[in-house]
Amino acid sequence: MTNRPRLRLGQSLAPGVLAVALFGAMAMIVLNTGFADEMVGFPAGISVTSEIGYALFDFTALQSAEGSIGDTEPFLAAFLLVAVVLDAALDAALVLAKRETEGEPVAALSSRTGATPGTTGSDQVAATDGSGRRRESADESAASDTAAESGGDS
Amino acid sequence: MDVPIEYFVLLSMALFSIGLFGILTRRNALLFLMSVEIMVNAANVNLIAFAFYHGNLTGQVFALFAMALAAAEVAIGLGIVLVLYRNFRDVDVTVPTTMRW
Amino acid sequence: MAVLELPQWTALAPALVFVATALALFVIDSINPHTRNRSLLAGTTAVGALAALGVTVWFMLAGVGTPTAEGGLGVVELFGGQFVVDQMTLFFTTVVSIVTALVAVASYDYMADHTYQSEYYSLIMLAATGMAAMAAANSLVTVFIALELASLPSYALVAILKDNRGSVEAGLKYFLIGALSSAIFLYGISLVYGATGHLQLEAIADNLDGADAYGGLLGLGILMLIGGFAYKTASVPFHFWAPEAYEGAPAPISAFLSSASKAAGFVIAFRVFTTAFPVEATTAVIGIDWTTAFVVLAIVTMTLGNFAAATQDNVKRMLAYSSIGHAGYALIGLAGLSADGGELVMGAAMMHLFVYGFMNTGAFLFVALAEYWGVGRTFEDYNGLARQAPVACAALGIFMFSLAGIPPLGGFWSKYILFTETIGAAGTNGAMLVVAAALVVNSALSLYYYSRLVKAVWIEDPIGERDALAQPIGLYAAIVVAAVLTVVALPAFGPIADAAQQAAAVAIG
Amino acid sequence: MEGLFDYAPAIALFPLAAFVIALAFGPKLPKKGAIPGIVATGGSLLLSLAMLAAVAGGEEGYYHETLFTWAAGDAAGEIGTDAIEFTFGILIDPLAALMLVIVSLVAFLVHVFSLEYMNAEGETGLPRYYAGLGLFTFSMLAFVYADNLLMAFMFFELVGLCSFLLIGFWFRTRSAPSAAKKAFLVTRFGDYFFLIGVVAIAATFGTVQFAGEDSFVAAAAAAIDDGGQLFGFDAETWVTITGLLVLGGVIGKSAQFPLHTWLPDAMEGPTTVSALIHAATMVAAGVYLVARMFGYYALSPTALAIIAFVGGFTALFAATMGVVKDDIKQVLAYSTISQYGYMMLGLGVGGYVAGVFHLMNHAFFKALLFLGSGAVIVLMHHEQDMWKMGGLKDKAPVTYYTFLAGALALAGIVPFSGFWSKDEILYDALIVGLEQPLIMAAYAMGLIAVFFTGFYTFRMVFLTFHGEPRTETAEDPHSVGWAIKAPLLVLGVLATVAGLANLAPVAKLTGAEISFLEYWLDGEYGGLEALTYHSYHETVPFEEGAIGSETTTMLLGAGLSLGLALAGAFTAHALYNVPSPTRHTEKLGGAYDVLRSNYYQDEYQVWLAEGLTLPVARAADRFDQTVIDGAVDGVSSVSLFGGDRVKRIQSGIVTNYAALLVAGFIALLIVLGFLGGWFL
Amino acid sequence: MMIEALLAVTLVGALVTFVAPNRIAGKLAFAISLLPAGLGLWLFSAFDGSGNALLEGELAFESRVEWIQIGEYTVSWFVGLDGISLPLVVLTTILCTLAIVSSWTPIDDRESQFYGLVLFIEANLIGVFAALDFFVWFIFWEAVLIPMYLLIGIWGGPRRKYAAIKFFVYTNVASLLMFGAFIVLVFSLGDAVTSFALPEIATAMLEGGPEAFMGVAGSTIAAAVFVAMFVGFAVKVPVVPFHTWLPDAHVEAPTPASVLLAGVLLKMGTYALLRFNFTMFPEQAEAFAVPIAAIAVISVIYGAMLALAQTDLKRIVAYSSVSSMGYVILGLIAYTQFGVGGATFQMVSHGLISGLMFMAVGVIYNATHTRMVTDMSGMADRMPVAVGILVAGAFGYMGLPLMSGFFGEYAIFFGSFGSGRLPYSQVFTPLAMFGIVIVAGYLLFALQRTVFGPYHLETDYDVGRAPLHDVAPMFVLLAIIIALGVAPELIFEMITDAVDPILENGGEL
Repeated sequence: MTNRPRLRLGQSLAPGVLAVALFGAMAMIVLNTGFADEMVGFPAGISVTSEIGYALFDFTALQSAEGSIGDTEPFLAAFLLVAVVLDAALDAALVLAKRETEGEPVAALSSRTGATPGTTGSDQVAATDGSGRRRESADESAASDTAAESGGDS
Repeated sequence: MDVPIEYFVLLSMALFSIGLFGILTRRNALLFLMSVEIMVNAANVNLIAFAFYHGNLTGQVFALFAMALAAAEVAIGLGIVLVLYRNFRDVDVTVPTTMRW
Repeated sequence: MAVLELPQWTALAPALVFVATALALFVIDSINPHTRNRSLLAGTTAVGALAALGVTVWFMLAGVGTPTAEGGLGVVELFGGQFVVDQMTLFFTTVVSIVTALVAVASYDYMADHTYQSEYYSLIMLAATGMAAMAAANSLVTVFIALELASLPSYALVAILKDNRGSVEAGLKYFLIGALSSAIFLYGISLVYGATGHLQLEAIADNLDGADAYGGLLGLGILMLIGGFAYKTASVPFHFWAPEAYEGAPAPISAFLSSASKAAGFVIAFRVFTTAFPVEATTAVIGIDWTTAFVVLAIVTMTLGNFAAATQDNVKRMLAYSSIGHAGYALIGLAGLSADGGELVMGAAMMHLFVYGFMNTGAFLFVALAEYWGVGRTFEDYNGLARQAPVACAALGIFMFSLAGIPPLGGFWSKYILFTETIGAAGTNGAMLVVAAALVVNSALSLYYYSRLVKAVWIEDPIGERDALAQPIGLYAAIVVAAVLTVVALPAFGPIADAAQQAAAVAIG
Repeated sequence: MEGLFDYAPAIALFPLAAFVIALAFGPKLPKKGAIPGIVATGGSLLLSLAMLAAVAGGEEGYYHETLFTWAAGDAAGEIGTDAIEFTFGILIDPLAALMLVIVSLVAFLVHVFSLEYMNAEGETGLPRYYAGLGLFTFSMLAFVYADNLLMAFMFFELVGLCSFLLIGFWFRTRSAPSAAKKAFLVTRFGDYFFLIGVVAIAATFGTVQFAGEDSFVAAAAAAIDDGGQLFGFDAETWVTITGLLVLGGVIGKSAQFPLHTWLPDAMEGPTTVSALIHAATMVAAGVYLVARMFGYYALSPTALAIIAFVGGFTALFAATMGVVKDDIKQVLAYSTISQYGYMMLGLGVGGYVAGVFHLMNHAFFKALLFLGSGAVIVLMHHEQDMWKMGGLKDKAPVTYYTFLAGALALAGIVPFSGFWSKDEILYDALIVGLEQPLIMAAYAMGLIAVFFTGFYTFRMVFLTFHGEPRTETAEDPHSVGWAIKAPLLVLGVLATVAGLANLAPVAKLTGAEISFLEYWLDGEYGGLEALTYHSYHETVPFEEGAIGSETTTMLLGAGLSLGLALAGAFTAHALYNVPSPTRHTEKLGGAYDVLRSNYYQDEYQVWLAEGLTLPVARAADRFDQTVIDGAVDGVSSVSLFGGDRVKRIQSGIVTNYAALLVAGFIALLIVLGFLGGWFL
Repeated sequence: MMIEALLAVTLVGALVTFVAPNRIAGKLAFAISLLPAGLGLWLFSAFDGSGNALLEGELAFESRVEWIQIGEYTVSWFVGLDGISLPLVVLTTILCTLAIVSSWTPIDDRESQFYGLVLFIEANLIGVFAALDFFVWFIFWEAVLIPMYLLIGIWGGPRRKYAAIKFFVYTNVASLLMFGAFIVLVFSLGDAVTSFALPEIATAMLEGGPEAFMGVAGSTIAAAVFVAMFVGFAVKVPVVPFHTWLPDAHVEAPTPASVLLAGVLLKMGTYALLRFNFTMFPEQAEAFAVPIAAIAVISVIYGAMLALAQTDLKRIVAYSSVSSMGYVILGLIAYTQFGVGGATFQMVSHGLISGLMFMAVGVIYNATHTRMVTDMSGMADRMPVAVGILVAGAFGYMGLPLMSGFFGEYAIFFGSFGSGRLPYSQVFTPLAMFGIVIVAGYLLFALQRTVFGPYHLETDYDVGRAPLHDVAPMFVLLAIIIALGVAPELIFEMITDAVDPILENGGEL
């Protein structure tokens, strides 16, 4: 049965006021700024998309006969950079999304956890488990068996 | 007769505030991502409007780049939500408070 | 003096070296996916970082970036003004490469047997590229994209310990606040574009006088830009992600974030606010001197960072708050700018970021070492470590006292020159005296919690029994190198100070 | 004769050498360090006699030499001097030569005496004892021939240290160290005023030299003549003030009225120490200092009057207390205080010769009495309570007769030395008193004290030597060897004969020049013109009256004092010279208790130290801990509490972060907006 | 060149001792410390300087090397000795050697670290007295804190952690305050000064004095800076309201550390007061003469009263240091040759005497393991030699003639009594002199209860004669004290030669 998304109201709406206040302030600013009443607009007859293309690769040489629109800045550097960004994003997303087959350790210092069962007294869990504020005894649940734990007091 | 620029700016500010409202009130991580998307698009509206206002294409080309980066961001966002779900069995952003003070 | 005349674009060599190493790591990963050969991976990464460091230092010595008037090879303008390579770029790239090298060497032990080691190192390299690009960015476009390039891999790096609750939670919060801040930053860029019609920093500066009608709009835009920089440098009010992120992330990554990405955040802030919005021109437009915003930010960040750190009982979280405190100190660099220059105060801030870079990395790497030993996380768990690991604890002592600014360590120079220049700047702008007072109060408080850690390690007796502590090569090497750098920074502070002050003069001039 | 003066430093250095030898090699020496002590003091005695001869024989008859510059610098003196030099130097003039002989003689005799008194009893720590004696003699001799006030002060304090060490010799007991501490602290309190005096004189006159043309006395006289202002006071009042400040030290050291309480407690030390230090030499240091700078005091009549009055009052005050004491050494202690009161009276009325004469005599007969009491104590196996003695007359004839000679001298019975000097003091006081009511009061008190002196002296003699032995130890006392008898005999002879030095009344009656001491101190045989008796006499501003002619007043005074002394002796004879005397003094009732507890001076001073200063100190300490320390800790706890509160805003929930982030942004926006005029 | 040699020898010695095995660390450290002691004495004999280092005096062993350029001010490594600093350097070397010898008995764990830290402190102390550039001086001034913190913290008594952190933060905050004040002064001197060299700043101060800075008139700035620096140094001296760290630090510190703390660290405060406040600010010193004199007198009397109320021997000696330092302040404010010269002499003499007293109390503590006056009595019975020296030291403290304490105090009293520039000096001096009575009171009171009387000890240790190597250093100190007492001209001549220039511009002789 579909559970239609219900708007969970209640105390969580209070912060919304901040957004409205921000909008009010920004609107005041806009009303106060003296915009020129008409737009400069683009010269007719030049296809904007081709201009975007030339600006993208800074091809002033291939510009069409009637010259470019305004003084658009070259974006070649941005283009190269965004390529690297997308590659990085892909790589990062894959790392996060990929499901490890059983037994592949993803915990830090995992070699240490296996190798030194002997370190009593201190939680040999992966070092950076955000061990919860309620500091139980030393044998706090190791992060690796996440199944049981329900996480922080929700 | 073109539409005066104030309307475009007000529209974009409204969109921006709606996105912000979404972030502040909803507790679902995916909705958080959607709200951020709205805020980015608000910025794009602004860019396009001002591009036309100033008569140069910088704004438009940059809007393209903004969209690309928004997409990259969402990709990683979804990755993070996936890992969140695997660990906390829930996508509610207010659940993980193991580290505070 | 350059032996061989290199083409113009090679000025971006450091960033290119980083990208090349990242791609090399991809190739290694594709040849042997999920490789466990950590020495190859960490080695390539470290070599890449050191190569970038080498190139940068070579450029600085060769005079790339120093204006021809002062006998340099001139400031290199690339891609039609989108990138610029000058003293400041090279100065911050050195910081980024040093920290990256240290983190890479440390991760050799820390991330041993981790499934996604190759991706881990490639993401570090990509983030480093982003930071190098940020150092060189000269237009809001390249700034934004470089910022994203630095942030996106960091989100993944923080959450890379996928089955560790802390790491995931840290990644989540870091991502959410990061996404929100980049959206605000983008909106700020659009408003600035709206007011000036340009995104290239010099172009914005030229169009400022034309934008006097849009005072409010430009002001709001600038404020949002400040928000974006505040997020990257973890300054109040955009700092909320920092404590969790640094505590939850793997320790080398916390070091990487709190040293390298903070420095990168500052370089774009310096770049944008000295090139695009010179003080007197912008004040004419937006009616208020933006340095007041930075004065407020600096004081609040310093105070919050130090006061919150004083009563922590988790060491890593204390270091996180102390890093926020140091962001406050660096903000003074911007708060002290004034109509007639003030490059000295910015130079002092840059010096501080340089020395802070390896002090702070060292401290976090010690925490990594402690996690490697599995001794626990709180001050009591650290009690009496010096009895078993005197060298590492001596290094920790050096880092702590240097962060506190006590001679005879490098941190002294950076803090006290910053203090001197703050008072110097107070000559013209009275608010700086309040900042100086805040600096005194906060560094006094920082003495307390830094020495608390030294007390725990050197003075207290261990609470439980502890068997011999292993000595991982990678972590030890990184910590010792960082300690040596901190100690050597005191006598060898001359060149650092000159480089920073020249860079600041060029950026403002 | 001139060459002899070059050996002057040796006088002091011999005992110093003895001190070092005793301290370093004492335990290994045969008599535990006694021999070097005896040899050293003997050497000093011979050299002092040589100095006496040199002063008498030499053509200008004095020796003033600066040995060593201690510190020099430029300092703006009040009278315009711009540099000052603090030096160690030697000044031997008739007065100093005389005192050198007295000190070294008594020291020598005491060293011989302690051979038997201390060594025989098998005392432990003897090297420390002899070292202390050596150091004491060194400092005393150096003090005697110091040529400037600062050097005098330095050795004045060193002498105080030695008295601390020697009183506390038997430190294992509880009472000796506390007596030593009390002695040092009371004298230190006096020295505090003395130091202010020294600093004031140095700062005013730019010099501290006693003699020579640049002495501070000459400078003071010059300042008074040209009537300038010194530190805001006119010259004479300033001289008086500084004089009285130095007098503070004198009163402390010579145990005069307010600061006398330490001397009776000082009897805790060995009797030989009491004999040397608390009878002959150290206590005399104060009076000797007044004599040494008498020119300075002569310039201010008020200072002299105060000295005289304090002297007179102390004489009577101490004498009354001596009457009720049962311990033989206590009686002698109070008698010393009283006798020094006389000397102060003598000097106070301008009777310079009389004062010095009584100083000399007293040194001999009081040393004799103390050594005698030491002998008695040895006889009585260390018993000091007179009511347990009696009848020792025939068991120790030598001790008895020497002790009797000393007693007669102390009481001031005619042929013995005590009479001549005490009578001369009273005579001088009388002739000045006739003109000055204050001095007359002092004279009266001095006169009454003669009666009490006679009484307690002979009470002591009768209780100890006469009557039936009251305990079995008194039956067969411990025998006494020659090391004790020899010094007693020497001092006995001196006590009887010393009077001949200055038979002033006889000289006046017969006109014969037999007042040798007067000529000696008057510079007949040599000495600095400024330091002679006649020059002092001219400066002393007191006129002298007379009853009838001068001789009648002299005879009247002498008769009166002799009569009183005899009366005192006779009453003691009547009450105590019976086979088994009873405690007559109890009959005094209330007065007895007051006298017994020394007019509650001790309680008052102990209360001042324990009752007042200690609680104030503890209150200061509590204040210091709570308020000042509290403030410091308060600051740190406030900042830590602040830190704890600030930490709380990091609640862990992302939406809160976003909300706070936006709130912060809006706040910044509104602030800048209003300042920048964005919203208008 | 010689000062660098001295510093190098001590620092290298410290490092060598750090790594030496614990067994031989004590003997090795002693051997090493003989070098600086020998060098110090050689410096003393070969001293050819004249006049005051800050007022165009001719320096001995001077060397100056440019180090760092901060804005238009150059910081240079500038060291040199004059009549004031040389005796203090010699005092430091001698006291450190003797402190090392006297710590052979009490220190029995982590000896190599202990001796390493002691030598490190010695290097810094020499640096403080020899440095003539403000930054170099400040580096040595602050660098003393870390080793002393660790010394008190690791080898201290029961409440050592509280005492260590209180000492650390208290003195550090004071130095920060003083640093800020001095920087304001340097900036307000404008272009009359182009470096941080103290002589240059002193001449600039005496000629023109500060112009307006931050809109505040030059004279008010000079007065404000004078007061701030006086307070900054007063904490170190310590002067009464700021003295509460001293007793805790002294009581909890191990004996050798408190010998150094009382012997030399207190002198840094008075030395700095002489070098900065009383050389550079003659008019302000005269303007504030009465309040400072009042503070000095209060310090003397109040300190002595506090000492009277203590029952712990070490606290008694600690509080008496407060009272002796009060004398020094009185001497300095008198501005006469005997006053200021006497104060400098008193610094050296108090260093020797309080060092001796602490060693003696330490020797007694080694045997009885208690310092409580109520716990023991009759120590003279069992430890005659050590007690003998303690009594001698106590009398030295009371200012017994023929010991150095007397000359120090007498010169100060004489100097301040006749001082033309201190109003009511005839009232202040006698009040201050009353201290000598109270000192005698509480010292004898303490001696009587602990040392004299029948033998009794609460703690069950059998007390025997103190070993030779504990007593030998005390004999050496006693010999020096008596030598200086009998012939103060040994160093007084040199001191007055260095003090005269200060008085010339300060007023009449």
